[in-house]
Amino acid sequence: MKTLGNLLAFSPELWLLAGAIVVFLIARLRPGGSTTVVALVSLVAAFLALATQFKQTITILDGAFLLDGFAIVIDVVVLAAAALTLLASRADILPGDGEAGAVPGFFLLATLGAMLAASATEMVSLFLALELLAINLYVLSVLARRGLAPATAGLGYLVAGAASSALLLYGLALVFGLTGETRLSATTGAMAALAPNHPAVLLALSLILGGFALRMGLLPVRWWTRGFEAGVPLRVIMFVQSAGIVVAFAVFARLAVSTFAGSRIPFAAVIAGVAAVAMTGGNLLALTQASVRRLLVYSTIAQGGFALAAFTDLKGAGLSALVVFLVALVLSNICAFAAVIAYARLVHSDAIRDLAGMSRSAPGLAFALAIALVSLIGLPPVAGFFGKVLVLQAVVNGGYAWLAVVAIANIVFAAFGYLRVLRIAFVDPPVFEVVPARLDRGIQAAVALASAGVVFMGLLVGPLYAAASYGRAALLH
Amino acid sequence: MTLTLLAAAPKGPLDTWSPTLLAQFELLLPLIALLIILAFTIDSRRVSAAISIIFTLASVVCALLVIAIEVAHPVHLERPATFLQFFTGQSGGASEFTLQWGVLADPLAATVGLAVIVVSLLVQVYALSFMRREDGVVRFFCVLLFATFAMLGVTLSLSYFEMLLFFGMVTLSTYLLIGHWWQREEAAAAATRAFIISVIGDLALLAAVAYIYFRFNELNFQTLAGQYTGGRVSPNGLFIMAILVFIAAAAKSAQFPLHVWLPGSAQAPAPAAALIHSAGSAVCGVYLIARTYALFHVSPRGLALLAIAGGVSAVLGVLWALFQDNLKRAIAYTTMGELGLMVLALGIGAYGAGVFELFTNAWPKALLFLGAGVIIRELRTERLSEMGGLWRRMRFTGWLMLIAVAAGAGIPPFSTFWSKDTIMSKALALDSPLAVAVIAAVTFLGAIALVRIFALVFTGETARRRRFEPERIRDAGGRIAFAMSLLAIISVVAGIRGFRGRTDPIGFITFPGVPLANSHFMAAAAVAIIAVVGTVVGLVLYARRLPVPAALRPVRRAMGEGLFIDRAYQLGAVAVLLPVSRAIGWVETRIVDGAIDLVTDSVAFVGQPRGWLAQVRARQLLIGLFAGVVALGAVTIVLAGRVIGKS
Amino acid sequence: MTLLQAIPTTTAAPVPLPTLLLSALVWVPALAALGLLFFPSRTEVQRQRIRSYSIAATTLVLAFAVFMWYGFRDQSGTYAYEETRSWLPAVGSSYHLGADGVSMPLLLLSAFLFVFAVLSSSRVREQPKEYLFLLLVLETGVNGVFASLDYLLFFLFWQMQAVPMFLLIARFGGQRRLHAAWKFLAVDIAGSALLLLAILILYFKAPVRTFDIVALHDVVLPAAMATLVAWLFFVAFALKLPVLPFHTWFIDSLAEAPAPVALILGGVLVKLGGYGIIRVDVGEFQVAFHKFSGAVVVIAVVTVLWTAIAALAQDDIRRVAGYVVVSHMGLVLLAAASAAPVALNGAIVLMVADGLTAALLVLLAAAIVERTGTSSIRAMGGMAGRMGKGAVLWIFAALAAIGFPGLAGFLGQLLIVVGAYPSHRIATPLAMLGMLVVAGAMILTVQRIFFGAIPERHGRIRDLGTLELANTIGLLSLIVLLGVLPAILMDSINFSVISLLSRGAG
Amino acid sequence: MILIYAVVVLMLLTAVTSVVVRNTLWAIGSFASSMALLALLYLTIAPFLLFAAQLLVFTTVSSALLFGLLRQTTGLESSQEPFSREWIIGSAVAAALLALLVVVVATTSWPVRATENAAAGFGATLTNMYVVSLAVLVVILASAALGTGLLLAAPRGSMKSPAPRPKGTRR
Amino acid sequence: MNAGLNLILTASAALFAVGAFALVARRSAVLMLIGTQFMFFAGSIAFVAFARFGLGAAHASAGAAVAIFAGATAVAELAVGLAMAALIYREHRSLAVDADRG
Repeated sequence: MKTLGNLLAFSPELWLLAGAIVVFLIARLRPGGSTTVVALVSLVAAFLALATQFKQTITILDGAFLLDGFAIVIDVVVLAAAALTLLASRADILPGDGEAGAVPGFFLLATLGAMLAASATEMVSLFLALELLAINLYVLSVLARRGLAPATAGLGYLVAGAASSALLLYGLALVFGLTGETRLSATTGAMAALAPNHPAVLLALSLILGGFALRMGLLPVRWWTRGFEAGVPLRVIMFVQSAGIVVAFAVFARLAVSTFAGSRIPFAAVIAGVAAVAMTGGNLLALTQASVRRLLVYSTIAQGGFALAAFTDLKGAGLSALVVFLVALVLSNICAFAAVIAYARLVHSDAIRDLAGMSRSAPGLAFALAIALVSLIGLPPVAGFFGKVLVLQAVVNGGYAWLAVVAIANIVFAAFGYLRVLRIAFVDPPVFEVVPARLDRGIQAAVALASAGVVFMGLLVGPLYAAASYGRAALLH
Repeated sequence: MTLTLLAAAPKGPLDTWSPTLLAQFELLLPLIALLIILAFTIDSRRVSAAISIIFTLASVVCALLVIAIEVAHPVHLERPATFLQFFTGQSGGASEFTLQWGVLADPLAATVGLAVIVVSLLVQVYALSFMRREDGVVRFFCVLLFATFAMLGVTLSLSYFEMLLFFGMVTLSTYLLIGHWWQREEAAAAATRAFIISVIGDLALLAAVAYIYFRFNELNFQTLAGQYTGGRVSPNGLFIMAILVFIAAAAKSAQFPLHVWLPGSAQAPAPAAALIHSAGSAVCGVYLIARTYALFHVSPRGLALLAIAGGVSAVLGVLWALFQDNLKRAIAYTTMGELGLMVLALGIGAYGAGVFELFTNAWPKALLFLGAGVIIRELRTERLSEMGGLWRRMRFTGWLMLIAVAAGAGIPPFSTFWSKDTIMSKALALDSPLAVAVIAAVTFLGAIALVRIFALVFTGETARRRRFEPERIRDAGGRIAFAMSLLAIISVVAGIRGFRGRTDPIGFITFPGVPLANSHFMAAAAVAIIAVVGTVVGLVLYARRLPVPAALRPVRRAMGEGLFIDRAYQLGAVAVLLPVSRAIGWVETRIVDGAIDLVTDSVAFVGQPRGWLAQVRARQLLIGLFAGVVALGAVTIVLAGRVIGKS
Repeated sequence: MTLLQAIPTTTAAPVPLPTLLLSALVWVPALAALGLLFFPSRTEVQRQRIRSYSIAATTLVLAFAVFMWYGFRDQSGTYAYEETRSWLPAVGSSYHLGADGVSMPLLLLSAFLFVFAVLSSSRVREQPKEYLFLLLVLETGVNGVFASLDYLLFFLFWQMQAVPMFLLIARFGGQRRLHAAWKFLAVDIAGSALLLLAILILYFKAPVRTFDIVALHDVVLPAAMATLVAWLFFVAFALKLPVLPFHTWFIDSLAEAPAPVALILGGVLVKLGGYGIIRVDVGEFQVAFHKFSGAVVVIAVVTVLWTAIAALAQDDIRRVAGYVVVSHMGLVLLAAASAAPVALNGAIVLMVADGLTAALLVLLAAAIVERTGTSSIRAMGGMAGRMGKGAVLWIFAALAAIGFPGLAGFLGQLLIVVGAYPSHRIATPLAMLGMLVVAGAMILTVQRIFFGAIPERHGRIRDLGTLELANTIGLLSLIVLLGVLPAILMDSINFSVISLLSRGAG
Repeated sequence: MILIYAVVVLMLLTAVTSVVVRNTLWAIGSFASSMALLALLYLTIAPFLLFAAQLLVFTTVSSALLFGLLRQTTGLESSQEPFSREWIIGSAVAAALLALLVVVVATTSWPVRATENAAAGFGATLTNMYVVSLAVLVVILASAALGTGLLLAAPRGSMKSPAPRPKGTRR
Repeated sequence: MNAGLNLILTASAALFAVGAFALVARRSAVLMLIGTQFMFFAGSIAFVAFARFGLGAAHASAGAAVAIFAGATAVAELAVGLAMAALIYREHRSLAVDADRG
């Protein structure tokens, strides 16, 4: 009970919880109430509450949670992603969706889970926080859009997610068995004592990687990639592809730093192998897609491979690189998805070939999509470039030059595929007689903010890197 | 270097009237006229012609002053200016890279410059009324001024670099002059050919510049003249330099085998042709050799090269001239003969004589072309076989042409007699029978060729053709007559050297180490006899138009075609270069592009949408997930056991 | 950052030059492009406003460039207008700009050519906004490459020109524009990958973790590694140069791109390759580069001869121009291979001259093609009767391309030949053969296009319009100025070349 | 010890039955029984509270949920006949997983420490260290319940996915 | 080496595999969800076993806690999943995951 006072450190989460409750109440009592606004307000409140805790390190409940710099950085990213998602979400609501007033509430709960996961330093709390995030995502993916397809997709997502959680749980169990500790920070010593080729440790690593694969976006999940109005709504995908991925990597980073990096197993080598496979396979998958949404979802596999590659230099600058890369990835993904949502609003399709003439009918969106794709490729001068450069630096520092070469080859390879999309969007004659529809102001704001972030991150990369290395220092302390 | 020269310059009026200053004026005045015409875009032919003639006249005055001063004090003065100078901070070798230009004044430059500017002036006067009915008169005068400027630049240039600069300009001016009537395919083709040949020469000169600079770090003629003998370069190196310079000269002044542009130059309007052949690009090659004579002088093989090439060109030129049916082409081939003779003279060491030949030959050649212009304009044909009987109708022109022929053939006391005489005397002094024979043959055949032209044009009857009445032929008059008669007078007096002394051109233009060719009576007599005999033979042969015996027909045709050398070049270009070029194009489009396209297309192919990938279902996904975990675990465990277990 | 301060980059210039000018030179176009986004472009008036706006922007850049040029009297051969800001201290990359005699003329060239490009862009009717936006972004990329003294920054700007160029070609090009654009992109991306690889290898093999060119210069890599890096750099730049057999992308792009874009492509973009080779391979890896300069010379000579001969039978007027440009760049490569000061001076002069010449050729070719409706030389002839001014200008352009005395190219070729001969006795004459063939090809185009009888179908062809005349004559006057008074350029080039060489050797 | 053996074997047997039988009803039944056996296993090796929770909460709730679904969906035979392609693949994967896990888990000599009965502190732990986790658990369950409710509250018939006529018309 | 520990761990591994089999081989949503349950509980069994016999004895309660929490979340997921299954069943009478051929 002694550390209960620290529970105030959870004030941001509490704000989110309160916001969620309010949202649910409004949705129940006054249907049609603008719950999105409430959600946004609570997000802002959470951010302010978080801002009061900058530069602190608070240990809660003797080590169940640790609100350190890393957690704060990740929390900020998650909050931003959630806010942008909510901004963009209204444009994604179709007439047939009925009134889904409760949806923002689930978004808030998912964000809550994400933030908790970012600061969880103990197996149980970590697992639970991830589950909170996951369950709300399951609900969202079905609830946000009526229809058979979302339901089947959601069920598939749930089954796969449950399997992943089980894998994670079993892996954690093995770690627990080897160290007898559930606090991650406490496992380090015991792990370091184990043999470098201890099968159980390697198995645990494999299981945990398998458990995180889905959440890191390393799996070609189909139920996010179905036809435009049939599948899981884009805003959910957007959230999963931004906040969800960031959190997954953050949690894995905590685990890796305290558990595996400390041990003597060839952790970096395993990660490097997985990263190489992921980035190559992801690009191969992404290049062969016919719809932008699939392109983006599958390209995230490759991006996840890059992010994993940053783990090869865990003790070095890898984590800072990881954070910068993730921020760039989140911005780019959100920018791209928002642009796709907005454009789909106009032409009711997200097939790549239907982007033709985009630069004429919606130049702004085309520009946003262009810079997002360029950033996803990793070309200068936009955000993705810096993330990739830092990751490459980390990789080579970690002594995996071959991985760097693979990465560069992948960048080159990806460039062709993505510029194909750009060519269609900018060069090809239009397919649609696009009736210029007024776009929702929220999505306009989302697109503008995200694209501005992508463009100007080059300027902000210095401070961002400072923040990232602050988080890294906090994590490694 | 230049400082010492200037210090050596005699004091007195020269300080104020420095010949180099005048030479600068002489050089720049035509350019200024050109710029005025261009700047104010004057399109009135009269105004532009007036401007150009006035400025050229002023330039003539300068030239006369220069030569006067030089006659008074034959010194070598330079007025250099730095075109470009930077410092190449390499230790050793050149620590500074300097490109100089400027003007110099010495007897050689003064003499040739005078010839150039005067011929240019007269040609302009002639053209003013000759081109009256043409269009593009302003363009023509601009080009004439440009050509004059370029030619003067060549004569007054003091370093290889500047020579290269002005050689390029001469190339361009020749191109523009020949291509004046650009609507005619053959004129355009001839211009292109002349340009390409000249560019060959220019590039040879560029190579020479590179090589000489590499060896001597110096490009100034005068400075180099002292360094060739310094032993810094092996005889082979000197010979290479000589070859390069000679190629440059040959391309310009139509030495075999680079002569093919010369007959084409007959496509130019008559005044332009006159300028080109008498004081234009045709002679600047010879001038180059004369200017860089020190180089040849130290390399005997170089001199031999000159002699041989000159002799061959001379003989071929006059032979071709004999069988040429086109009036202007015939004259052009005689020019080739004369040019060969000059080179031969320089080759056998008759330095002053060669330059003197250049000087004396200029006038009759110009006169011949101008007359040919009048004749062709009146007869509206260039074919000698269609001419004849003009003596009655164009008496004045006939007389002038007669003078020109006599002067060109070397009949005493006309101009070229004296130069040929000195060349011959040098040959006799060397007593090399071959040289003597070649000179004699060239003089003889040249005389026959010139007389042939005269006879075919003026004697006999005028052939009647459709739409052409001989009655309407008018004799030359007005400015044309004026210019031509002036040229005739000069052709008469240009070579007079009855008195020895400073004004003797041979003694005037000397080269250190080359003894004066003291002409003895025998040479004079031989040349005179040969020339007269040639003239008579020519008259006898051609005045009565003997039909060529059938046996000689192929010979005639071959000679008329210039031994098909021109054809051979064209064939080479068309049959070798173009196919190669097409082959290259094929390789690029098929193979190189094919390869690149293969890459891009394959990437694009990989990038094509694949339906089945979208069909990954939950079950497959889970299978993949579990299988992946199993595989990862197994592989890592096994590998770790292998690798780390060992160590 | 501290590292960068530790390195003495600026040996104090005689006059403290105003910094931030270079940043302005680089970023003004991009800012202008962003501003462009807020212009409406519905009516023709608005489009005209957009055009004049971009003209103003580029002219401003040109004013900066000229001002810097006059201020540029630093003859110590070090970088002037240098500015260093902390950018990515973590990776040791800083925002480090600087101009020396090697880059300054090229900056000037690009500033001039972009003005001409925008001026001559009035032909682009549809979507001028997008078009000009891309063009301005392109200028930022190009100037940035010339100005950046930090490898990462260099790569960043190097990339910034790829995508706009791709879109410009693919969007506004001719018939086979997609093919050309893809080819451009393929080669460009391959080159960029090699460039990035080289930079990273250099970065990680160096004991100091910095991307700064000046700082990395003092680093001595193991010989093999240095050679590898130099090779990678060379190939990356040579692809852009372009050299055989990778020049076809350039030929196609030049033939397919709209005139102003082709102007930039042939005038500035390929010069990036030459600049990179001189700046990095010669300047930074001279010793390693010298190891394989033999191969480079072979490549250069083959390029010169091959492209020159290819130009002979080429029927597409724009392709002829392209081949001539490539041939000149081969000469530049030859000069770079013989790291002689005279030759390098010549290389830079030739690059500037060739930029202007290529621009002139491209503009005139575009004018001719636009009028005759065909780009096939065979279909032309006798055009001099219809467009006399065009004929005169084309003749001058051809002469400039030939390297005619009194025009810009002459001095460049002269210096290259004179400077390269001592180290390459056989290659240089061969290259001169190439020059000869180029001369033949150019003069043949003059004859084929303009001379001869006037065909009837060209009856209603107009001569060059005022705008075209203004552009071409402006370019021509620059060419003549450079040819007659090369000193204005050479003075400051040379010192930088010397210091470059001495640094490279040391 | 024997007891443990028996319980384990029985649990596995019932589990296997539950996943292989064709009749869903039987499957659920055997699932419930395996849950109960799991509770027994806990009873032998874990604090009592866990046994209780397992037996009372999890088993019953999950079975209840399953039965509820079954009631809604009028329990049906799965059309899937045994030893189909899916079965073979599945068993292969499962076997591989099993092999890996068993090999590793069974061959590893897990570190052991002298054990003392720590069951006393169990409740304290739950309320001290895991208080936040408890809260989170509550939130999880709440949101799951809420989600389930909202999902099932979806009006019937409106399931047809809405496809508004595209504004754009293909050229 | 502790016989009981390894026995129970082996059992949990087997349970895990059984669940995996259900997930991979069965098409019915109900059975797949049952499979996920098995996998979850396999994990918690392992936790409990470690807490009982292994090093975890120091935090014996932790193992149990994990078991409880994991079970609870498993049930929660089960609930949501069943709701989805019911939703799908309403649409077309099948409990198959990926029933649609989209």
